[in-house]
Amino acid sequence: MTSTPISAVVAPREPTIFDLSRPGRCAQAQLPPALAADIPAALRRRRRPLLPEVSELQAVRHYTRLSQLNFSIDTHFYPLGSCTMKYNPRGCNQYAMLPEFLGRHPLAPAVQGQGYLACMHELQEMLKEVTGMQGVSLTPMAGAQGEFAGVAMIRAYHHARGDFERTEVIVPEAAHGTNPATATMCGMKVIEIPCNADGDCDIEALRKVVGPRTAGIMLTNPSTLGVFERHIAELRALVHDAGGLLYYDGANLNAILGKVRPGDMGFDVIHMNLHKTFSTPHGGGGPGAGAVGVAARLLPYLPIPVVGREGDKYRYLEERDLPQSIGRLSGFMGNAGVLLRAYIYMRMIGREGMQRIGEYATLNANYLQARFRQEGFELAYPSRRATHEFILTMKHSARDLGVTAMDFAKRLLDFGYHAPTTYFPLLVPECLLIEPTETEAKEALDGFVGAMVAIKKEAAVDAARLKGAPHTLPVRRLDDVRAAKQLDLIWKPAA
Amino acid sequence: MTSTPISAVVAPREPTIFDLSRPGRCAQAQLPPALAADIPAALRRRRRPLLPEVSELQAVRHYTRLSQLNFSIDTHFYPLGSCTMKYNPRGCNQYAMLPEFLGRHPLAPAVQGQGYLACMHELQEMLKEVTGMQGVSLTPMAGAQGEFAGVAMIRAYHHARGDFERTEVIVPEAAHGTNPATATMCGMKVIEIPCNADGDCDIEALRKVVGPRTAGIMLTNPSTLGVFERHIAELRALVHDAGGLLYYDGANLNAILGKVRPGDMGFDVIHMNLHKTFSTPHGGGGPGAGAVGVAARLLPYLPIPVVGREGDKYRYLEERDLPQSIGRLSGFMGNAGVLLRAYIYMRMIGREGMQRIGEYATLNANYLQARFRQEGFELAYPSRRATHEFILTMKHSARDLGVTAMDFAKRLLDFGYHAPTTYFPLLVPECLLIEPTETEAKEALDGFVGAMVAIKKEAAVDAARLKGAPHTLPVRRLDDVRAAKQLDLIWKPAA
Amino acid sequence: MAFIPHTADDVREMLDTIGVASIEQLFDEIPAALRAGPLTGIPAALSEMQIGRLMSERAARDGRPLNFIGAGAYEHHIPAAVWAITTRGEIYTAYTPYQAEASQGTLQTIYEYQTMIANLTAMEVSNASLYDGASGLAEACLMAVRANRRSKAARILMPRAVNPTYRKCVEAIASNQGLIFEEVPFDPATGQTALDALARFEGEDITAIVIQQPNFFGVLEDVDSLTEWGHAHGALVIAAVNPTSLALLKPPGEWGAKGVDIAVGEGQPLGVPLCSGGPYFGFMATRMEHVRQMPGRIVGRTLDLDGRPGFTLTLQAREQHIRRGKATSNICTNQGLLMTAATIYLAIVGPEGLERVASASMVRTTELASAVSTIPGVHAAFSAPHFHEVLLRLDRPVGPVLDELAAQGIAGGYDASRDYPELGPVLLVCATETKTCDDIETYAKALAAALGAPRAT
Amino acid sequence: MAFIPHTADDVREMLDTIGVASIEQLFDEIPAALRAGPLTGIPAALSEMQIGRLMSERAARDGRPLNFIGAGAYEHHIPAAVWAITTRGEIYTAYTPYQAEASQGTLQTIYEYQTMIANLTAMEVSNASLYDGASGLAEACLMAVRANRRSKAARILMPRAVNPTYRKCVEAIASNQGLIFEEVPFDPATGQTALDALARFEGEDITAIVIQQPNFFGVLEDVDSLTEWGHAHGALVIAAVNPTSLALLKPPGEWGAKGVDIAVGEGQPLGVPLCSGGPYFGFMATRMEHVRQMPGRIVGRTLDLDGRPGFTLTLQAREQHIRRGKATSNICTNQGLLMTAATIYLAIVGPEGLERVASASMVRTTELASAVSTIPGVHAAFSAPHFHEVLLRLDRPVGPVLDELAAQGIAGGYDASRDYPELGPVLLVCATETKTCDDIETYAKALAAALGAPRAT
Ligand SMILES: Cc1ncc(COP(=O)(O)O)c(C=O)c1O
Ligand SMILES: Cc1ncc(COP(=O)(O)O)c(C=O)c1O
Repeated sequence: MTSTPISAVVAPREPTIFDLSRPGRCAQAQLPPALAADIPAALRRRRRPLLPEVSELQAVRHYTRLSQLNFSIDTHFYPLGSCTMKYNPRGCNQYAMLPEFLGRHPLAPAVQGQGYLACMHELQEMLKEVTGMQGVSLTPMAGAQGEFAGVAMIRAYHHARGDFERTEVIVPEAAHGTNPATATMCGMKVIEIPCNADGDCDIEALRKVVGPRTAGIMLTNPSTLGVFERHIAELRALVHDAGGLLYYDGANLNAILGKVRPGDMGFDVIHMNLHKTFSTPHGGGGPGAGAVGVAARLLPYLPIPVVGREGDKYRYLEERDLPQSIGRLSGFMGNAGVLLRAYIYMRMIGREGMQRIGEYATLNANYLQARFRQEGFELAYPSRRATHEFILTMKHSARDLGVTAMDFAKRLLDFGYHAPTTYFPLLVPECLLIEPTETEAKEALDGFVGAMVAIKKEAAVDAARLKGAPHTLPVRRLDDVRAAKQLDLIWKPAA
Repeated sequence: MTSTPISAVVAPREPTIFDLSRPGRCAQAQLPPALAADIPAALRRRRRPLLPEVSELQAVRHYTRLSQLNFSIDTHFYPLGSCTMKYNPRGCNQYAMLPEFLGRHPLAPAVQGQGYLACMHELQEMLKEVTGMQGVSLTPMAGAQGEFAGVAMIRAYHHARGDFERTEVIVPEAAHGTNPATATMCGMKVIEIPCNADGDCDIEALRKVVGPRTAGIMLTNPSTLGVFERHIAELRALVHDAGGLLYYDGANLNAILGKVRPGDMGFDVIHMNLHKTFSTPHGGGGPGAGAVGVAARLLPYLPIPVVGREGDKYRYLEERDLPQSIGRLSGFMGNAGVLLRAYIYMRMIGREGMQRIGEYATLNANYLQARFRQEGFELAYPSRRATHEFILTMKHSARDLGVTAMDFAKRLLDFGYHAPTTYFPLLVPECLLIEPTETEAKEALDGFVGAMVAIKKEAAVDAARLKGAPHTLPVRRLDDVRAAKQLDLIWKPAA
Repeated sequence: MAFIPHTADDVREMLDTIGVASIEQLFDEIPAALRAGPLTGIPAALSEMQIGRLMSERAARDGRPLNFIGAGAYEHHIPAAVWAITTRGEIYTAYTPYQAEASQGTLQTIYEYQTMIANLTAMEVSNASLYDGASGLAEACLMAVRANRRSKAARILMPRAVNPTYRKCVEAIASNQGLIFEEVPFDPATGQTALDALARFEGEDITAIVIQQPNFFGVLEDVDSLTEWGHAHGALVIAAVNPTSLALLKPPGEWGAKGVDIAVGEGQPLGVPLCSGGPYFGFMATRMEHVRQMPGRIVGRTLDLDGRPGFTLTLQAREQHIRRGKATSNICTNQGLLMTAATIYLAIVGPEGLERVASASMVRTTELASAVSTIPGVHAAFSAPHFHEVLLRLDRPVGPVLDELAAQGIAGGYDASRDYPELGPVLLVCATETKTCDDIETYAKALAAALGAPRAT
Repeated sequence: MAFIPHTADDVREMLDTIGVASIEQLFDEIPAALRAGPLTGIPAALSEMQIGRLMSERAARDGRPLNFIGAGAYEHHIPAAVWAITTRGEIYTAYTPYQAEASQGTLQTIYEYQTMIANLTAMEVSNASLYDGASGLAEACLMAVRANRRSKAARILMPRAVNPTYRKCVEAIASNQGLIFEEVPFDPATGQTALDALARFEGEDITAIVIQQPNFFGVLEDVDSLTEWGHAHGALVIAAVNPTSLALLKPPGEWGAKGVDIAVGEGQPLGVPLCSGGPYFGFMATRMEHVRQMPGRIVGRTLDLDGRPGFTLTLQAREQHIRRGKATSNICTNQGLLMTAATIYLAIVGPEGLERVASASMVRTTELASAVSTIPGVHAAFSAPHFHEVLLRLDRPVGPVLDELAAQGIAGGYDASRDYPELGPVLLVCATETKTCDDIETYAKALAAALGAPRAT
């Protein structure tokens, strides 16, 4: 008797929605009445767009099945460093999606939005409190746009003082890619400075580049190296003395909530990733929310709208209220629904919770770091405490066995763990940036260490299995080079 | 190099929630304030119940992962005969779950429920229209309870006329198990009659048993053999002439919607499975809703409450309104939320849609039947049209190859199809009862036939593979005998 | 065509394959005389958008009153995660796990549920749900008749303090099989079932006795004595319990010397929305010795062909699809989705959370009782300790008072004088953990106003 | 501890493993001088129940007005399935698909989305979303500067009829890089961008021209002529389009002889709720020749080790995490969830549904315009054909009229005189397929009443 291979009958990968489409099929219950619109012939579309023609069931089944192909917080431990993949409380979603909130038009009069605006105003106040800043604008739609707002405010500040020479932004080499990209978008020149062997900024290098052209410095703290920058006082003095301002990339705020406040430390501006620290959903790539907080001297430049309060009435502060504002960064006021989720989360966490988050995120990271040390893994900064995250380097395994950080990452998927961030920050070779977050239980951390240990053993005896990983996912390792060379970016009907 | 088997690292089956539990862990955001209740010592619980102590993330992740282990309409073709596994429109769920509906207490005064009651009254009216009956009660909570209400009404009817001798209920042998079970629950004696080779009731057999002890007959039409009973007129005459009433098991109403109406055909009472024909969710086993419709002579006996209308006001009709009612079958008025979903579905389908459902359900079943015939499968009733479902028998494959209907069913799972109903009705050997429903596209049907053909081929060359199926699911074939012999019904902590 | 995917081409090909000219021809076996006309009474189809608007308008008509009604259905906070998960397609649109291998999610959830119910009630086994609490009690009575082999009478003692709707429902269902229910009165002072009234059944054949804890008045019964009496007289003991209360109260498995025989109850308080009365679910637990008499589905853990654990329906020989007319019940479709919600609810709140829900509800109701007790003409009807409901005696008919409260957006309680005319005007009120001190104050003010009575403070 | 699972035992074991005595010690690298005090300004924690109640109260304060505002965000019916699926945990709680093999669901969805956007706009490629329509237009302008190698000027023609907020946003973002925007006036009679006003740019270095279709007034532009003018003058053409309108209107890829170079727009109308302005998403499509200048993520189909197809992020060398200061944009997190909703929306409504949404919206707005045209003092401001918005000229200031409508539960339109003082009191109104004839009648009556004008009928 011959045996058909089992893999041949594993449910096939899901076809595209276009493969499921048949001319003339449609989800009738979703059609509004057929009314004839009168459009001048020259402006009329000639051929219907090629959109899927499927039944409602087909659409539901298709996207349900596709969703099952994902790893996510709700299904897997997801220690993606720098991304703070913590539990997204379902209550935040439920209450942000109350019909009144969903149905409110952004330009509806303020009287029809006092409930919503009250939440936004309180959110601004809470963010001021946790950062120690003097003013907050909620409008930036993600971290990168928050950075943009920050650098644009720095620029506006200098310009307002008649200082047009400050065209340089200093960025430590460990910075997230958005920092230099943002500086460029703001028309600034990026000046990189190195970090030292312990992960702190190289103060001597900073001293060399700082000067009258310095608009400011963008500092991520805890840095992307997973350590707390210990020279903030020197750094601040150097930059402020030179007339530059200090930008705080607060994407890693989770680690320091309630422990230090950027405002107290003398920073002039900060952006926060509400989708990280304040646990709004990551949605397969977004949305985010990148609220900015500023010190007093940058208040006039905050992006609009900002929510103002007069007595017990709330309204947007706009052009006439903030004439020096850097302006508008979105069509309305940013990712309102994300802000609602952050607001709900912060209220549920409350004062004490806000303090605990950083503590337990730090505990989890340090515990994992300690466990990895015990198991003989190599830490990028062995002399340092972990913050909310830390870095392993696989450089020895890469050199000795040809098994790279990428191979570990892919093999982890087979064990049911999402991989840490790989090859970031760029300056640590073969690195894995691991951020467990405070919402994971000890057992999940132990399981993860167990998987890494098993993979390390496997690397010694069966490197090929790692290089071929993953083996148990809907696809095996994908050919990225082919993807970039033979671009196939949209579905086309078979010729 | 040794190679670890891949299956060893497939994500393990999900542990139980109790395995995840740790003393003292809890989902704090879900706790109401701690208040000290004053309970007499003798009535106080001594030990806390052993309930899971997990974080909210753990609970969410656990049940999300568990859900992924299921086949369902939203993920798979699910041709489970007699169950009408059609698409459950998401709109029905969304609008039935509006906060006002969810929050309404069942005993709230009618003034605080006019919206809800209006829906229920209209639902009653629509069900009267599709069945041709004179009155409807929505209160039974599933088909079986609808049957109970029906037989109890028949009993009450005879008793009210002083006729206490009618203690027998005639049930064709092809009937669903709930029919005889219901008759017993109503204190009746079950008299079985056979079906003939074409699947119709054996009228001669009926003639022999019908008489002064006959309370009624319970007829499923289309019968569970997947055919339309052709002798309804004779059957009705026989039973009515003998003083018995006719009960219509309307679980298979989907097939005949808009084609025939049980009321027109002379039936005295019908139950409908709203969770089948009217597409409310099956929820992994329920809830259902088993509304009953009655002819004029049974109106006084309808189970309460029924929704009444006076002008533009609605209220429940209760004991004082229907003093002869068989009474109450639930704590309030049955599965209200299910009824809302059925109401929404019926309004979305509308008059024309109501007619189309039966047509396309029948088209799909007959197409599948024709395709199976082409592919050399054996039909249980080859001379008959399929209704919304039909039966294949695997008796030859069982005899010649030792490959049973069960083996086909289990192997289908590997191909990504839920199995048809197996071994029901009991009187067709090695049967598969297949109900595709109208919401499946032709491609799904073709794919299903393709899988069955592939399995049939496999049966000839590799019967062992079928007997070992499924191979690709979270578990392989389960030992039911062991389950019943070594009862393990609740989780216990390791000793 | 709403929810029908067929294109004209599909239909043509399918008809060709079948070998008929039209869909109509597929119905040619139906005798012409039986054919129906068009369904003119059904309104034309609405799009999802239209029905959405209609339902929103209807919902708005119902409003969102501040609710103080209990009487068998209780407003508790439901964590958002419960229904976010319960309505996932894989749960919402699956059916009874007939194909165990393709339903491990549902089956394991049921196994976990069975464990939770067994642990909550301190019983040995649980089924996978019944329709609701009321019909569950009927099933328990029928089961007791089967399980109590020593009794021939099919005679069950039913306290008058048991939820009146439950009593009606049990009657409607079980009387068909000839069961006889004997009413046991309550003590008019305490509201507890009158132990001394049992004397009249001394020496008779009693099949079972029902004990509801708390009883319909929210009053705590002397469950130990009642249980002992039942067992001493050869009766099985059936407990009908509020599951939330079991976080604080002695579980039925520990009543008396050896615990009750069957425990049932309304599962709604465990994560199921009020929703005008359903869908809810009934739970039932029993001792292992009676498991084969239990109605409803049961899941067991077993092994697969590779020796790995998995879950499957078991003891199906009790059920209608196997045993037909001899089954333990006719139940088939049960309340799986609600049971799933309850399982997730219990997992999320845990033992600590359930205890807090129970005690906060109890305390709030006490606060409510004391707030209204200052209103002239309002008195607590009974003296025994309460769980989270209390019966108030008013000095005038309850109906108009409730109407008055309704007009102020308050669902003010249940008019129990309908069921207990002997008590005069009595109002059953309930406050759960969802009620704040302000809510209670609002209620007390509104009640005082409705009674035209200035509150003494 | 809310959302923190650690038991006291866990903490002890973990600290032991680390080798510290307390959690506090883990922060010992932070210089003491920098340490913060307690966060007294943050209120104490609320339970989910409490925040739920608070949010419901706040939502109730906002109410549910009957909405006739458009002005860049449009109320359309969203099929229930869209968000039921979009909020599934596997979608809602995943992140950017860096690990392609563990993110095929997200990646394939993006690939399907890219296809839909490319087909809708009749362009060759699409990215995986930008923040919103306004910032998307800014990105398009920056991209045009990179892509138009022949132009040195970084000078962009921006019609005054383009959404004023878009113009402000583009200015705020792009002016930092020195882009110059030249305003092109509109014809005060038709409301269309004045073609003859372009004459003054004849012979100058123009990098790109922006065309919004329909423009802010809902007016349909002569897109062919504008496109031709742009291309004839060496400018790239940037289209800002309403995606719903593309079901009926000539897509940007077919404007003029060879279509536009970059098409962007606000994706909100495709299944995204209004929600006070976000989260929405911006879409962007372009020609293949410009793909390497496009900002944002892009997904491609490729093969795996076994030669089977799969999806992955591609052309990442454009992005900040690879190219850093030289990236096409700083965008990282985008609007994945909304793009997913839009993909599901488009799959469900399909080409037929989208066409019906568009035409019903157009017809309803025409009906609205004609209903209010009978009110004395109300006139259509422009003569050119409209899509689903129309600018009304009133005989008195708009603000108080809107206040009056708000008091009657109507969100009555957008006061465009704020942005176009030269037009006097003008009100931009919109009716979509969600509005019935009754709604329009309600609006007309309320408007007439607000204007104190009896309607001539
Ligand atoms: C350190 C750091 N800075 C900035 C960002 C950019 O934030 P966003 O992705 O929200 O634009 C990130 C997020 O990935 C980050 O980790
Ligand atoms: C023919 C028939 N009758 C009755 C029933 C019983 O319905 P329910 O499961 O809702 O109790 C069913 C459902 O399985 C059925 O198919």
